[in-house]
Amino acid sequence: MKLIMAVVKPFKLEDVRQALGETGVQGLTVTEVKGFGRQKGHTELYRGAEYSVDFVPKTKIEAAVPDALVDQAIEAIVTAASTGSIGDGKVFVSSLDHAVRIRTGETGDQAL
Amino acid sequence: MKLIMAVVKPFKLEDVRQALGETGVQGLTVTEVKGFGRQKGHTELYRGAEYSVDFVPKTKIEAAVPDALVDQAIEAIVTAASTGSIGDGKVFVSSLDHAVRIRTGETGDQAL
Amino acid sequence: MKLIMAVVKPFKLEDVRQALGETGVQGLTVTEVKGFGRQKGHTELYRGAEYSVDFVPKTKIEAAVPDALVDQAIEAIVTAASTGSIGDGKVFVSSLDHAVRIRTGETGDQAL
Amino acid sequence: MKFNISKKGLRLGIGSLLASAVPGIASAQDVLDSGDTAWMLTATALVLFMTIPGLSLFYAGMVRAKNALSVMMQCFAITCLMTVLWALYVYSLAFGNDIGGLVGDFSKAFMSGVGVDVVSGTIPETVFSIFQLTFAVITPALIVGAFAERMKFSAMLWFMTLWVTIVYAPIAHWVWGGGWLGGLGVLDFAGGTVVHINAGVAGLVAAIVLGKRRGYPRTAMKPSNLVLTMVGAGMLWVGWFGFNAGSELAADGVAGMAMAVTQIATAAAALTWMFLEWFNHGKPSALGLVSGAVAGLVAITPASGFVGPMGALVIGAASGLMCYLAVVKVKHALGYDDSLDAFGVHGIGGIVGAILTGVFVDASLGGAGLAEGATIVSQVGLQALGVVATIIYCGVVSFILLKVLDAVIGLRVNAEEEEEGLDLVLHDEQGYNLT
Amino acid sequence: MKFNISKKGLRLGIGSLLASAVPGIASAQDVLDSGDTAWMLTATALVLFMTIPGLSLFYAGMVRAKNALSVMMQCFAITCLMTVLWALYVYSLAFGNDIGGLVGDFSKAFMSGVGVDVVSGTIPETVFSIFQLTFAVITPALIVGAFAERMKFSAMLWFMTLWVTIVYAPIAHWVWGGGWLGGLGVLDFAGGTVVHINAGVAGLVAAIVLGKRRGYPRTAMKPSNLVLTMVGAGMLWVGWFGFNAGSELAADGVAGMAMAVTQIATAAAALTWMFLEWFNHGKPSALGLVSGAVAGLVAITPASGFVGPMGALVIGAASGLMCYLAVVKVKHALGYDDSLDAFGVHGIGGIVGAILTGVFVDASLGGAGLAEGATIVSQVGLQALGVVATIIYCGVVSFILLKVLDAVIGLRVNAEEEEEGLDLVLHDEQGYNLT
Amino acid sequence: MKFNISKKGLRLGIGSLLASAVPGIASAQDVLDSGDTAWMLTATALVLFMTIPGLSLFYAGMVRAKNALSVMMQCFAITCLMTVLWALYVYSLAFGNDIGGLVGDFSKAFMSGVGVDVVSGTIPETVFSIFQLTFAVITPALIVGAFAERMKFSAMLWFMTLWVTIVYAPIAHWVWGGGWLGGLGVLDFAGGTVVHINAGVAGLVAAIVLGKRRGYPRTAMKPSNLVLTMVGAGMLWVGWFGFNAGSELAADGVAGMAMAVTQIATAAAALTWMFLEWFNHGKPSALGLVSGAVAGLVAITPASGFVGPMGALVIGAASGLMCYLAVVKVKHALGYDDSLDAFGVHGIGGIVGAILTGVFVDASLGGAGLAEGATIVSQVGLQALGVVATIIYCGVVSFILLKVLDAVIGLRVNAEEEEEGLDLVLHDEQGYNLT
Ligand SMILES: Nc1ncnc2c1ncn2[C@@H]1O[C@H](COP(=O)(O)OP(=O)(O)O)[C@@H](O)[C@H]1O
Ligand SMILES: Nc1ncnc2c1ncn2[C@@H]1O[C@H](COP(=O)(O)OP(=O)(O)O)[C@@H](O)[C@H]1O
Ligand SMILES: Nc1ncnc2c1ncn2[C@@H]1O[C@H](COP(=O)(O)OP(=O)(O)O)[C@@H](O)[C@H]1O
Repeated sequence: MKLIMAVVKPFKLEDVRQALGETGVQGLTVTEVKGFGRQKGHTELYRGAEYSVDFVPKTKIEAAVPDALVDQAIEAIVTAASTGSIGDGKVFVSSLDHAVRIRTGETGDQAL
Repeated sequence: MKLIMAVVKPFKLEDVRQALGETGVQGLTVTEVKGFGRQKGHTELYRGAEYSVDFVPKTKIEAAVPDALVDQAIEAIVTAASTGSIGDGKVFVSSLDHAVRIRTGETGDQAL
Repeated sequence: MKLIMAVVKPFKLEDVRQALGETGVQGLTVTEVKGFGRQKGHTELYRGAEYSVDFVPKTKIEAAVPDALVDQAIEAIVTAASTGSIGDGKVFVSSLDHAVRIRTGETGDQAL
Repeated sequence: MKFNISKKGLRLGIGSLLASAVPGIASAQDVLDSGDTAWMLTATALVLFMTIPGLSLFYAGMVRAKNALSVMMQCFAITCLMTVLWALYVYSLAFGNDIGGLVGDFSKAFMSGVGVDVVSGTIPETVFSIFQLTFAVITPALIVGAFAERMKFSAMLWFMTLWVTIVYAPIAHWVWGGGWLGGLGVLDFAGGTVVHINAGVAGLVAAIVLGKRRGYPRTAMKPSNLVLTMVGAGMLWVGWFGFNAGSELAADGVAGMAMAVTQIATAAAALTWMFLEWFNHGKPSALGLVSGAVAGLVAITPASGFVGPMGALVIGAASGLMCYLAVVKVKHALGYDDSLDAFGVHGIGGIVGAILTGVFVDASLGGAGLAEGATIVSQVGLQALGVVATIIYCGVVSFILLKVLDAVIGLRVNAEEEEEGLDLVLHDEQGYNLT
Repeated sequence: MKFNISKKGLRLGIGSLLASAVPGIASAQDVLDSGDTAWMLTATALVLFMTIPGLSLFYAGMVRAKNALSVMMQCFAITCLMTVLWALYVYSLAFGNDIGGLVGDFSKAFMSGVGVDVVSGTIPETVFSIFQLTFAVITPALIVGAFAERMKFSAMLWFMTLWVTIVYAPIAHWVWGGGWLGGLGVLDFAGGTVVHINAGVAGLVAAIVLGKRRGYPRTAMKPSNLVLTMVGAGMLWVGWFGFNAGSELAADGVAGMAMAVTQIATAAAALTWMFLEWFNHGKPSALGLVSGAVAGLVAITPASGFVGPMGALVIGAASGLMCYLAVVKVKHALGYDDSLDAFGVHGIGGIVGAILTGVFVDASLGGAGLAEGATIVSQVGLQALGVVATIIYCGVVSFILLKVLDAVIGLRVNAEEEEEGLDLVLHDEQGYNLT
Repeated sequence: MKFNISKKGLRLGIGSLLASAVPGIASAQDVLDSGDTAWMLTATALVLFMTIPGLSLFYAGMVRAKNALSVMMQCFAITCLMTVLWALYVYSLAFGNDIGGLVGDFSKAFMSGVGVDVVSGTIPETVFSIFQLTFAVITPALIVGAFAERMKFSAMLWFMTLWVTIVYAPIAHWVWGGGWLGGLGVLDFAGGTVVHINAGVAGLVAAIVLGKRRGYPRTAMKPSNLVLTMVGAGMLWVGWFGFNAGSELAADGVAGMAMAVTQIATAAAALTWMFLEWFNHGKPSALGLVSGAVAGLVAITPASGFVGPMGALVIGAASGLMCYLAVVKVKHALGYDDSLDAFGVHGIGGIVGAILTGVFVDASLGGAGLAEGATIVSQVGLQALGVVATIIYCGVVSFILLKVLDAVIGLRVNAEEEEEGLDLVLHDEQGYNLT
């Protein structure tokens, strides 16, 4: 099993979810995050005090998938999340040792 | 060392924290997330515009634990977080290469 | 490639970002989290109902870095985030199998 | 001994047995005064302002975020429902021709006879009627605090419809409409019994009949937005000037004094609660401070046209103390779940105010003076009678209404719905979508 | 047949052809009444309160968080801009000496002649002028709802400057300033045509000219803070007492009745919308309830000095129904993007109210009575004339203004800016930084 | 040359040396007017509304979320504390019998003699007293903005208690209570010196004595909730009608003009600030717009009963400019940390208004007219005297009070507490629990 973690533009969440669904990924967990990278942030001004904000809002999607699905899933995310402009985000993949579905106690790929 | 990541129903956080504490896990980090899976979401209506929301609020708990504690910790989480109904969540385990306690610079199991 | 995950005091975020930047880390992703550990929380009181809150606000920083940079990056984080008082936080490191930059499709260290 | 020269007093025939001289009965000698009318138009707006947005903010900030809209919706829907019922028949039940000192008849149903030219005292009867309506709006809205976060919206609508008809209208009639309590000389300038004890007792009964919220008191139920609660409290205070000084039905010296004592009692009660909490708990809280303010506003309500500034100071302090004890100590000891302390603040504050009105009305204590032949002791007795009558009648009837409704349609959402929150479950909406 | 005894009616010369007897024309026999003045000072504050903070909260809560400040900023800037323009020349265009029934002259430009001692009717002309200004403030602010979340701030300022000059001032003059519509006997007590139809139609035109928001209707555009929308709705309701009862320009029986019918119609409309939604969708929503309330407030506006309580009940219910259909059914069917339903609520509600005023003004239906010689049918005809004239003039001129501005400076932010949100893009600010 | 015919002017004996004719001194010929009383009851409610919830929202939105409740709590506690002190002795110090032009005696302590029937001018003295109280409430509350986010609550209570006694009461007496400044003919209609310069200077001194917030100006200290700040600004504007037009103590032509000029100056100042920022920074901000509005409200305060519409336009624009410079340029250059710009807006705006009152009061500039024998130059000199006297007295005494308190109990929370936020540390509460 692998854990895929993708950081994408927030308004792409729905597209990514659908694309993943089509590859057979059944569940995922989403977090609102702030990203720092090449994409530039913005300036805020409050009564003459200027703040430059380097962080931009991003959405992090985590999905645990069986090894067999990993490549397809990555492909699906990249296609769905891409706009071609800076800040589209990243996909990171790491290995999972173990997974359990709390309700049933099922483990391994069964649990996903 | 392993990193345990559990996604549970928000109102179960306190129970899980206690259960983990009893197994000897001393620290954890909690994130509010939105989950997508089998549990169905809800509908919202604003002046005739109907939105169906598939995401449900979940709480993500991350705890780094020494290898010796992993099984007990998983067991504790599963027991504490279970309600038996759809959406109880998952536990995922991955390996940690390294851990440091910032305050002291301690590393490895000492750092947890 | 490694994924570094650091949990630090919120007001240290800016320092850590700068320190990481100086080591050559180009991007990172930040999440607001609540931490539980040795640092004690606080009490809240509402019309005679007393709640003790054990969680303290923390900031989680995730950065994927090439293997060559890992030690420097950890060092940078620890130095920048340290105040010497309880609750300074942790750094955890795990291995990444794979990374993709969505915009370009670049993979591996190129993607970071 | 000087007697209270309030225009309202004269009109209501307080201290006399001329129960026929009630407001709403236009008589030939009534002439409209533009200044009095100006103030009463304003006072009406101020009292409506107390409920929407004032009270609804005060309450919405104290519940959990998932129920914030539901309490606002309840306050707003009550405002609308009471308005329509008032125009149809409730005004008449409260202020129509007296039937045996108990209730009004249907002579004013459908606002019949309340025309453009009809003057009551020195103001148009339309204004008198809508001013009184705003009291019939806020009273049920106050009850919402007691059963917040668990009652079905439909059951709430049914309950309020029946309650305003069978409980509120008669009690308003007893005190202000020419009924038996007013006739006996019970003093309630702006609604200590009619509004606050009434709402507080109905709330207590509802809290008990519905039962505790799931997880209470073990689970943390933190107020979602105390910033808004503070705003609501400020609005309540400001609007209360209309409530109390407006109850004089004129812009005169009594109205002025009513405003002054309202201000003073409120401040005294707020500081009392704040220092008690500081002393007992070690820190003063914002919620404590404003809870005290509301306690003071409640307690000065029945007294506002009758007492002087120093009487107000004492009434405020007493109310701050008693409500603090009720909310912070007694409630937790007894274990019932009055979610937002409708009884602890409005019930207890109303009782403290009603009783002490009988004391500080005395001219020697700076008040407007007791009625001919009355003593402090006799007046306090009368006041206690008013309190007890209200508690018993309201308590019993509210209990029966709730039990019947529970049997017929059910009062409470189920456990899962309560967990998810009333906003989504009952209204398909969320209060906050800030991210 | 009894004729309406409103002071305003007399002053405006409704039903007569004495178009010279318009307010703002101080005459020797005008004597200041402190009660009327007190009420009008208050009413002015209440109507300003409707826009800031009332309407700006109502709107800010309905847009997405990234645009919350932008709508508040627009409402606030409009308030400031209209005030300055009003003092410079718009007051004079609306209420200066009549030119051919179409517009005022420049005799009152720079507030000339509006001195401390100048009395209009029974109130200072300063107060009359500022009271009227608050109407010229809220009307453009209402339009903001239609093009929210996508219009450039600069283009908005230009549009409003031109619009108040070429559209609002003349129409206000037609109805209230001695112009042709008032002269014909069209009844619009507090601004059904001048304010609401006018704003609604301009909004509809703007929504169409600017085009839909990106992603509408596919993307979820959830209201960011319905709690604040509820607060804003409450404030609108309270402030509306100043709007309607203030339009009598005196504290008298007509003002009292205007307040009463405002309360009743609003409640009826809110409940109507709520029950329609409950029936159609299965649940009643808070946003639906308050949308209905605003619909009722709008519809009773033209009628408020003319109808009785039961007429108000019908007008409210009719408006709740028609606006519900317009917003929930028709808008989605036609597919235009009137972001916050400026047309659906203010345009439709205004039309319903304007027409029904012609019905319920009849004395046999509880109203103030038709003018000598008029029948319900003839009056409804006149009312329809007022509606149609407003729709055509406002629609055509607004369309031309917007098209010209679009060509010259551009009306809309670009796609990327719209995605990021107007608060950051246009104002370098964020509405909420709560964590 | 026409002289100002303000009732207040007559009553205050401006331009005469009849310092005995101060308000609060009931005389046989005083007769209550219901219209004036109606307006003053309303105005009192409006000014209270400025502080709670108005100012507390304005401030709470500008601080970081962790301190939002603390500033609201301070505003609310000040309201309560000032009320009790006022009733006990501060009213008497300000408006009791004059002692040497410097302060009042204790003749009105415990509100003695302020009975139901006592009329001052044309209104009950109770109303006069509570109206004045609302000024004594908002003045200290304004100071809160200067030391926000770092002062101990206990120290704040001590400071305000002493400050209202030793600074506010005497200065109010000097100007309005029959004291030397009013006697000399210094014009301050509604509190430019007494309220705004006074609060601004005390705030500046407090900001300097307490020192900067940790991390200022390097760390980003973003306003937590500008949506609420906009709401607060709207409430301040609306409530200010009570402040300025209420200061006439009557519903007459002067009150009407005061309302008109308030509206105009505010709009002019807001637009000035907005365009300056647009020009200098490239974008107009919502916070800038409302900051300008408050600057205009402040500056027109002393002038409001004396100047005409076009004078108001100039005063507003001048104030917008000067306050913009003070807040955006000078403050950052000098480096002190006046957290929410109590000095930059209220101090500077008050000075601009006080001085320009001396100019635009001239009848040739549309004003009410200078006193017999005065010229613009002489009047500006007098105004400057008032400004300087206030700055010196307030500055010196505030400094001493703060230094003494710092030595005795300490003014500031420690660094760790400041980091955690005052809400949790001082009050065991959080403003927002939205998730
Ligand atoms: N090395 C990294 N580790 C973790 N997150 C990263 C890293 N680099 C980028 N990110 C995340 O990806 C987002 C997009 O990166 P950015 O450099 O702005 O553009 P691009 O995706 O086009 O390369 C960032 O906002 C951040 O959240
Ligand atoms: N493959 C997955 N990867 C990541 N998170 C998942 C995955 N599947 C489920 N989750 C998380 O677990 C939660 C519960 O899953 P769900 O399918 O609704 O019910 P159950 O836990 O009973 O299987 C989801 O809301 C989601 O947050
Ligand atoms: N075993 C752990 N797994 C995950 N997060 C941890 C763990 N231990 C501590 N943390 C995180 O680190 C933070 C700091 O830990 P704490 O024990 O309070 O102090 P210190 O960092 O000085 O050891 C916690 O608030 C929590 O977020």
